[in-house]
Amino acid sequence: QGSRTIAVMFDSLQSPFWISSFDAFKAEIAERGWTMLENISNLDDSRQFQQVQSMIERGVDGIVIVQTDANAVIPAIRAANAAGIPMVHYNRPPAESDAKSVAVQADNRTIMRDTVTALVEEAKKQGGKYKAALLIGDLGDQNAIARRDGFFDVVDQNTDTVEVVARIATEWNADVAFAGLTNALQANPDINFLVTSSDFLHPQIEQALKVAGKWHKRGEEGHVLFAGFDGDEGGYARLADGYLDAVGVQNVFFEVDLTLNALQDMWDGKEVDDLLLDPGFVITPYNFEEKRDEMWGYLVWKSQNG
Amino acid sequence: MKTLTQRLSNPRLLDLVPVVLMLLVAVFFSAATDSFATWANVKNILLQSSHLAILALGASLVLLVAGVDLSVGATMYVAAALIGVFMPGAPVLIWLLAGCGIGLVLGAINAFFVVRVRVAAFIVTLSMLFLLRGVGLWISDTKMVFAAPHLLEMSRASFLGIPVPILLAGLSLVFVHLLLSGTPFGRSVYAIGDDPEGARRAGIPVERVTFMLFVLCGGFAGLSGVVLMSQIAAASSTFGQEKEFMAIAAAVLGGTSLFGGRGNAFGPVFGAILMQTVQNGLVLMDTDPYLYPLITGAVIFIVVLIDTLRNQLSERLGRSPIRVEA
Amino acid sequence: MDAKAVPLFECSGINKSFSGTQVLFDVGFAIKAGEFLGVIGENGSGKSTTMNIIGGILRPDSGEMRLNGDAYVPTQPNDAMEAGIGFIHQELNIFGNMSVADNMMIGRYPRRWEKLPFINHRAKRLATAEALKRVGLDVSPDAPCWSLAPGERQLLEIAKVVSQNPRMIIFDEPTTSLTEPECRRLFEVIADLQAQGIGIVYISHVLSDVQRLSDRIVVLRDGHAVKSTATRDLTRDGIVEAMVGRPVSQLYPDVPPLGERRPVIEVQGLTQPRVLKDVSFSIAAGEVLGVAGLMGSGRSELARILFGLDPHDGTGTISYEGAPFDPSPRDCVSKRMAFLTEDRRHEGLLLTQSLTTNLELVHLSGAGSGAHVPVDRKQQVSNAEDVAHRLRIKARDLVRLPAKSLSGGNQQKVVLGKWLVDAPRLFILDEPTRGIDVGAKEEIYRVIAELAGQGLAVMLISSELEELAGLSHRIMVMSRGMNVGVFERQDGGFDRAAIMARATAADVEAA
Amino acid sequence: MVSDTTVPPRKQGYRVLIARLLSEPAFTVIGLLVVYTLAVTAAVPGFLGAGTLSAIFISLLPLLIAVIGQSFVMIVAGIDLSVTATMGLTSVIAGSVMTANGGYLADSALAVPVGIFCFLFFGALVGLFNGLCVAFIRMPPFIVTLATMMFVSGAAVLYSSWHTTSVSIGGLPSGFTRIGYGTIGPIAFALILTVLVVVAADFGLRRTTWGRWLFAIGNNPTAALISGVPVRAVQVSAYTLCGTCAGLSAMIYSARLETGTPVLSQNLLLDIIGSAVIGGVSLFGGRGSVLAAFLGVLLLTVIDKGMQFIGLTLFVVLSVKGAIILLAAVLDALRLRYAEGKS
Ligand SMILES: Nc1ncnc2c1ncn2[C@@H]1O[C@H](COP(=O)(O)OP(=O)(O)OP(=O)(O)O)[C@@H](O)[C@H]1O
Ligand SMILES: Nc1ncnc2c1ncn2[C@@H]1O[C@H](COP(=O)(O)OP(=O)(O)OP(=O)(O)O)[C@@H](O)[C@H]1O
Ligand SMILES: [Mg+2]
Ligand SMILES: [Mg+2]
Repeated sequence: QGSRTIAVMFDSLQSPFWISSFDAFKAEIAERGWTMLENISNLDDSRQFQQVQSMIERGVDGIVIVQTDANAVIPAIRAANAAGIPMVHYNRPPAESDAKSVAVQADNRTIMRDTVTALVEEAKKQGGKYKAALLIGDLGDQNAIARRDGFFDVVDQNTDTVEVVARIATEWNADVAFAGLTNALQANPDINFLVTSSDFLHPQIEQALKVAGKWHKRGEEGHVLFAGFDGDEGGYARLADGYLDAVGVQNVFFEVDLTLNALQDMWDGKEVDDLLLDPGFVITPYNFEEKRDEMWGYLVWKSQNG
Repeated sequence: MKTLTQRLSNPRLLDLVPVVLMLLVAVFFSAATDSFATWANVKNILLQSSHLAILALGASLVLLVAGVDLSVGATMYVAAALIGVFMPGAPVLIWLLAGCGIGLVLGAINAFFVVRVRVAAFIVTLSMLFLLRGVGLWISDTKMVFAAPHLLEMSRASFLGIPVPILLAGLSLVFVHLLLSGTPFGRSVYAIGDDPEGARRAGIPVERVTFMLFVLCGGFAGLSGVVLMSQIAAASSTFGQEKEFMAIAAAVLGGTSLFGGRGNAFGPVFGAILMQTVQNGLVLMDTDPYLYPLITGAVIFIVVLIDTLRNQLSERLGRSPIRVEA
Repeated sequence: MDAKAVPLFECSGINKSFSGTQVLFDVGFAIKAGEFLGVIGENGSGKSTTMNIIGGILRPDSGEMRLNGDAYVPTQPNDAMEAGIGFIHQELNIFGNMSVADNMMIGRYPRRWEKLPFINHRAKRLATAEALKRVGLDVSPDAPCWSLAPGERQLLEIAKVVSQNPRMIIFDEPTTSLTEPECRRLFEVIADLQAQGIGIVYISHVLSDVQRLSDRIVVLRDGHAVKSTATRDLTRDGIVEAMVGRPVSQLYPDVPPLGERRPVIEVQGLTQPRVLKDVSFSIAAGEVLGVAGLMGSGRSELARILFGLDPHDGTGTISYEGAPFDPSPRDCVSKRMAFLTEDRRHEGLLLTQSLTTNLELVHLSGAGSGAHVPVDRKQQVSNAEDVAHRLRIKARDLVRLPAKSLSGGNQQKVVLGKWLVDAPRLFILDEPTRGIDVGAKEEIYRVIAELAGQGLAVMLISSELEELAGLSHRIMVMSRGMNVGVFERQDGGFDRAAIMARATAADVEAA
Repeated sequence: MVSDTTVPPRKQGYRVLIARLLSEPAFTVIGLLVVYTLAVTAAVPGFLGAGTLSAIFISLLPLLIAVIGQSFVMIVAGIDLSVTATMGLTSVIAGSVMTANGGYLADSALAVPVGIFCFLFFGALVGLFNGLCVAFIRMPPFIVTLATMMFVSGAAVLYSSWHTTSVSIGGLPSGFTRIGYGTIGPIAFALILTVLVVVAADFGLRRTTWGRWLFAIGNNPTAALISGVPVRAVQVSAYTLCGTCAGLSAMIYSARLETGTPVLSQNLLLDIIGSAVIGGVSLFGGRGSVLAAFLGVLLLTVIDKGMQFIGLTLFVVLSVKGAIILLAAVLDALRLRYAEGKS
């Protein structure tokens, strides 16, 4: 097969999840002997659309896109359709439309639901009433919204165990998250149930909990039940160290492979499903040993720490 | 003897209006939540506003000569990334000094273009905003840069009973206050802000002073970057983003004029604390996160509105009257 | 050589061009210790430029300067000060946002500790109070400068320079915002300085002052020093002719007689707290009403209220052309009222815009104009040319040159000129000839008289009694916000002593 | 080539021409554009194709409208930081009206006209509010519009959360989305719209009394007031028009994205102000033109497009963009100094 040029278009490289994904694409595309053109829209819908147009004009063979917005990406899909260039959405599906493309997705809401369920079960096991805080992502980001909804799906069913006392807007911004959590701990020193919508906020959370004197391992007095999302190296390390109780993991390498295979299949004229699911999984201390090899953060962590 | 109305219409009394506002905000939150009016929370607010206060102090120096520095947020990022990547193990003091030093150098680049090449400050610093963010991403390889553990300890530590970040902000405040009110350099800043041509005629080295102000602004930005990083443990690719607007807003909230010549060292610190207080109060009240930007925007608006009216009033009252009644 | 023979200051062969246009040609003069040298010339003849070169603000293209016989090459304002040359600029250098003491001591603060850059605020205040006393200015060192009246600012500036003990002082039109008593005070100070052997270079358009005080006079015309002669050898007409290049025999035109009185504006019991008290007067078509008064007597405030620039929330009525009238600038303009402000730089001109743009502005905002109305460019240029011709505005290019490149006098003519594009019915003139040369003054007087002759009502505010007496039909005297008397022209003149007495009397009573 | 000595008059004319060119503010921007385009073409030969050029042109239209609006405000020595927030707000409001997924006027014939009205009306409304605060209360524009920006962008996110479970509002009717890329005859609809705005703005600025008033106020508001200019009304009009232009621009963007989104072009603020300034609209008031706005927009769009074409990494994109803006400004400063020295 001849050399292929692929446009990889991300909307940002804000968190380790995206950076690892991006690096994985780079590596995998090089592995397959293709060429990669990159474009990052910096969370700007219109710019991303223009970038897609530019890539179409450049005559790329395939487009991998992390769109900023599920609706706003539709004209871009149409443009790619019109040019006969296959397009795959990485990690986020587009809104419903007549435009043809393939999406690879981790079901954020479900994974978050499972994660919080695991945490609630832990809480029930230990007994007592829990005061919960949620770090919400950017309210303009669909994944953040889905994770928030997954959280509330569970806690709203378990009001007898968990009472939500703080919803902290982070805007996906580390210092906002830090200040927000610190303030929340100030208002509710008895918070003992904490969920973050992304693992990339762990350093800030650790710092805030330390300031509040609440950074304790599982089993120690004063431990805060704590769940993360994404499964990055920071999440892995804290899980391994015993500070985290559950992490909802999306499988980066699996999703990247799915994405590129889909492109290859479309070039080969094979039928590809519209939606390719990464089921994801929840990793907890109970399934740590068996699951950690599937956790991308562990692999990153291993490569960084020898 | 002055009559009561004369005393009340003393324009200096009006200067207290922002303080009254602050008190109102504080009283409101204290009534609304139990945890607001606690010593721990006050410390907490001060801790969280220290990096912004430092940043706003620098920004206001430039505003005083009717300049503006939009690159402070990007400067914070570059300073944090450079040190975090290349010398993570350095002692705390070196972190702080290096942060300042990097900021001073970047500030000098701004200053060079503004003063020597005579390009408008807005556009120089706007392009530096893009450029430096790009450089920061390059240095960090777009990855998150972590602060070393001893830096984190520093941000949690106290010196003479004062938490270190607050102490650093306090020292910055003292430095700027002494500079502005106590030195010939500082006084010439006000002259330049009022009328640069006139200042030149009066023999003030306008270029040199303006240059120094941009350099200092950069230095404060670098310091602020290190302080913030020490508090939030890491610098991601959005570190410091949009801080330039926050810093300017804080300075203006504290009564610094965007047109130069008016403002002091306490204003920006006050503004930073006010903004942080609102954020803090909203979280303590567990307000719907959707409402944060609305309320913050509204509070800034109201404070500036009142400040504008106050200025107009004090100008009217302060204008020496023609003595109609003998 | 005898030390006495070496002049205190001497310059020669000074040339200077601004972007290709030469404005100074081989200018030179000398001044001895204790001498009073008057420098006069038309607007734009290069007086300020010459002094800016001496003061280190501009660099000459060529030429040399000597101070006590030594070469003197200033590169910045501080060099001049250090060499002992004080400079009181035409445009004031007062920073409104700072205190009197800061303005006084800026650039040479007393230090608290020898080696450290910290200001000794106490010493600063003391030194300021001392310096203020020397010029007889009674304000607190801590007062913010924006609260000072123009005259007080001028005195502050003078006090600042004098307190630096220079060997020579350049005064560039120092009396433009001073009133009589302040002028007298200033002249006393100058005499005192002269007696100490300080050389005085004095630029002014008030020829009588220059003639009375100076030992020698240098006349500049179009950048050439055309005359440098002992004052006693010169007559007034001779000076004027040297300046303008033509004889100006009669400065003030004949005041046209008033016909039937048809009031254009009538003011009844106008009162504004803290500013005006019970002011009543009227001005008829064709009448020039002079307004005399000391600084701070409320003349400008009255004018600004009449034009809707300052709020009027007190009592009293204004009626204009027979109808009651609540003024706002826009109404005033559309009703053909005109207002020449005291402060041309800040309130009169669009400094960076062309003369045409400046001159067309009132026309474009006047009666029958609206936002949507297309601008007839050609018409505007020809209007501008008309006015420039009528007022003899000296400018190389009406369309491209910005107003700030004009000399002070010509700038004033532009501000005046924009009101003349559409014939106004009431013209309020606040110090219309401040800083303007005799030639231009004569022209402006001619225009005022001409317009009055055509039925324009004029309210003329001026601190030069001479000027008021020469042009007015009646003179209203104001003091502390009140109308303290109206004087009628009798036998072709006014009783100036009585007017002065009335203007100052109330103040004396109050004190 | 003819030697200098043989035809001295020609050389003279040449000199004059250069001096003329240098005194032209557009000179720097056009020069940079040419150099940059050649450089990118050298890297990616396809760049200079007619397809790309027309794509650049079509894609810059909504930005141009927003920048023209901003120019009005900058000419009266103001600034409007709230434009992008306004764009987001109008986008979600109009979206909530038109969307087939439960919009107020879903499937009604009125949906599109009312939607378009919403863009203009709410844009104007925010502008009006800014204008009133600046003109009548005399608050500093920078901070008023900063506060408006925070408030309005928060309101936009909040509003859209009432109408959709995702972030943005899709399902806009095709009658509306045609505004984005549809054509009337051979000419793009957006182009017609933009040309109308450009012509009207240029006429307004250069040929009408209103234009003169804007410049006069930008130069010296007090002098303008005394000369009878209705200063406050004109200031309000400038801000209102700026808001309206933002709405119009949002309309084209939304139509192109077929989406009403609260974060529409939220990162465009610095581009908008930057384009105006690079083109030569003064931040201190009194200077600006539609041509300046166009040149600034063109330069920034071409820079972006070129780097997209090459497919550069984010940090290179940001650095190059910053460097070119700075270069443009520096060259312009040098040009000015040179021109002043020569004339
Ligand atoms: N910075 C400048 N740039 C260009 N031209 C200038 C500049 N300063 C002065 N000129 C020109 O130089 C000439 C001399 O101006 P100058 O200010 O010296 O006049 P002047 O004699 O002081 O007049 P006036 O009595 O009005 O103050 C004028 O034609 C003026 O337009
Ligand atoms: N002696 C004074 N005491 C207090 N305020 C004064 C005094 N003199 C002037 N002012 C202030 O200075 C300003 C100038 O006053 P105004 O212009 O009305 O006086 P004027 O009679 O027009 O004199 P002139 O125009 O010569 O300065 C006013 O704002 C007034 O409040
Ligand atoms: Mg002069
Ligand atoms: Mg006056």
